[in-house]
Amino acid sequence: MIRVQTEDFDPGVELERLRSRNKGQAGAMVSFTGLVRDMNEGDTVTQMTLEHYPGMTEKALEKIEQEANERWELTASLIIHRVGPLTPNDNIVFVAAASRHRKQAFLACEFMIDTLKTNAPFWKKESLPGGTRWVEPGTD
Amino acid sequence: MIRVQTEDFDPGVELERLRSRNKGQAGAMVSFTGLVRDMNEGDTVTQMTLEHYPGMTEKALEKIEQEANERWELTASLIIHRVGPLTPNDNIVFVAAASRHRKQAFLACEFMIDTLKTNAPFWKKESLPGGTRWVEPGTD
Amino acid sequence: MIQLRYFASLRESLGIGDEQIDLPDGIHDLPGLTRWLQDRNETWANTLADSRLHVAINQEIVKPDATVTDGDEVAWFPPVTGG
Amino acid sequence: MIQLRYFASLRESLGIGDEQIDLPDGIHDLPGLTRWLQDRNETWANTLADSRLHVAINQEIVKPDATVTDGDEVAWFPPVTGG
Repeated sequence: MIRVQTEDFDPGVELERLRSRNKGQAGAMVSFTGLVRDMNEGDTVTQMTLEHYPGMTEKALEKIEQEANERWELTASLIIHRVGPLTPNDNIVFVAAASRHRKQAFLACEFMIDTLKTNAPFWKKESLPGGTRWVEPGTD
Repeated sequence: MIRVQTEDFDPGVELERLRSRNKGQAGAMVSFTGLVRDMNEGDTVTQMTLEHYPGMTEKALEKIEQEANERWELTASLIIHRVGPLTPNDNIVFVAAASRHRKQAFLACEFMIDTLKTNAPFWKKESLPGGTRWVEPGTD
Repeated sequence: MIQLRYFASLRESLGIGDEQIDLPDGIHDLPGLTRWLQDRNETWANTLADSRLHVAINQEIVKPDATVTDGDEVAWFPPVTGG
Repeated sequence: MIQLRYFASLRESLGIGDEQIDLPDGIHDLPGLTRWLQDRNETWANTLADSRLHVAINQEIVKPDATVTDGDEVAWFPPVTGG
């Protein structure tokens, strides 16, 4: 399942949903939570705004999740990404994979977040004390 | 932090605690949750009992967490392991690592659960419809 | 008609997020369409000259020599930074 | 006195989880102590002969030739299966 939303999400609720759907089949759940950091490239970050490409974003996330499910045997998977204005320590992204085997869950979760970072149309703009700037790829 | 307990734990509460302690420093939290599976080696599992070596268990988990913190730059880490009787889909173990960088969080989390599986003195006994058996290493 | 979209720093540089235009006569591919837009003025010429830009047609990333057809949605954007 | 502990399948085979004994005369290392315990009867002889067993002294895994000293806690157990 994938979701793109302005509202916050609760990793605990999402993991519990994955677990209750699981009914004893999976032995392993791996999750990644991405948070807004208060520093980037040595500068204090006071706010961050996430822009995206509505429509293409959902397609890109669905494709990433589908590829993960083709490559690894997952019993469940999930990608949630927030958009809009965020402040330091806010949740940005949540990726989770459940599998019978832990190695598969780790590989799938890491693949989904790595691929999301390079393939999904999101852009971060930071507010610093001296103004705003678009985040450069690979710096955050 | 490490904990060995008979009570259940809530991965959401644990992740939220990690996040609230974090205060914007870490950009990445990775968690692993281990669950009781309802099948092992082709047999239906109705219950599982976790035995451990009190005292040595805590030392072993502390050593694993310490080594992870020496090898990777973590802002927080956590290992929780349950003992006693459990049923399918119950939480067994929770391992989490927070870091500025996601690769470090993934490596540390996977290292901790992999090392726990081979080094921490826990033993699983399964109840099957036909009786009980001790789990063989590497089968579950 | 084709739908053109610009995102993030590109949207800010061009001062526009999206527009609908008739597919210009004689334009059949991405290089042609990009040159046609660059002819608008120096800002467009410079902004679209950035070799790091990505282009999606109908919400799929395409190669630089992709074909453009009437009805397409064409989007330009800088490298993505989500996650 | 030394404290001896047995876990999991080993505890069940031996029918005992822990015991305190005086360090037997002439016993200074793990091979000696293990042989002394195996001399108790056939069950002990067979159960402690399993080459996959691990031994911890004072709650740290040790090598098969480790030294045993008065006051030690010595534990035998099968390969661990937690996580």
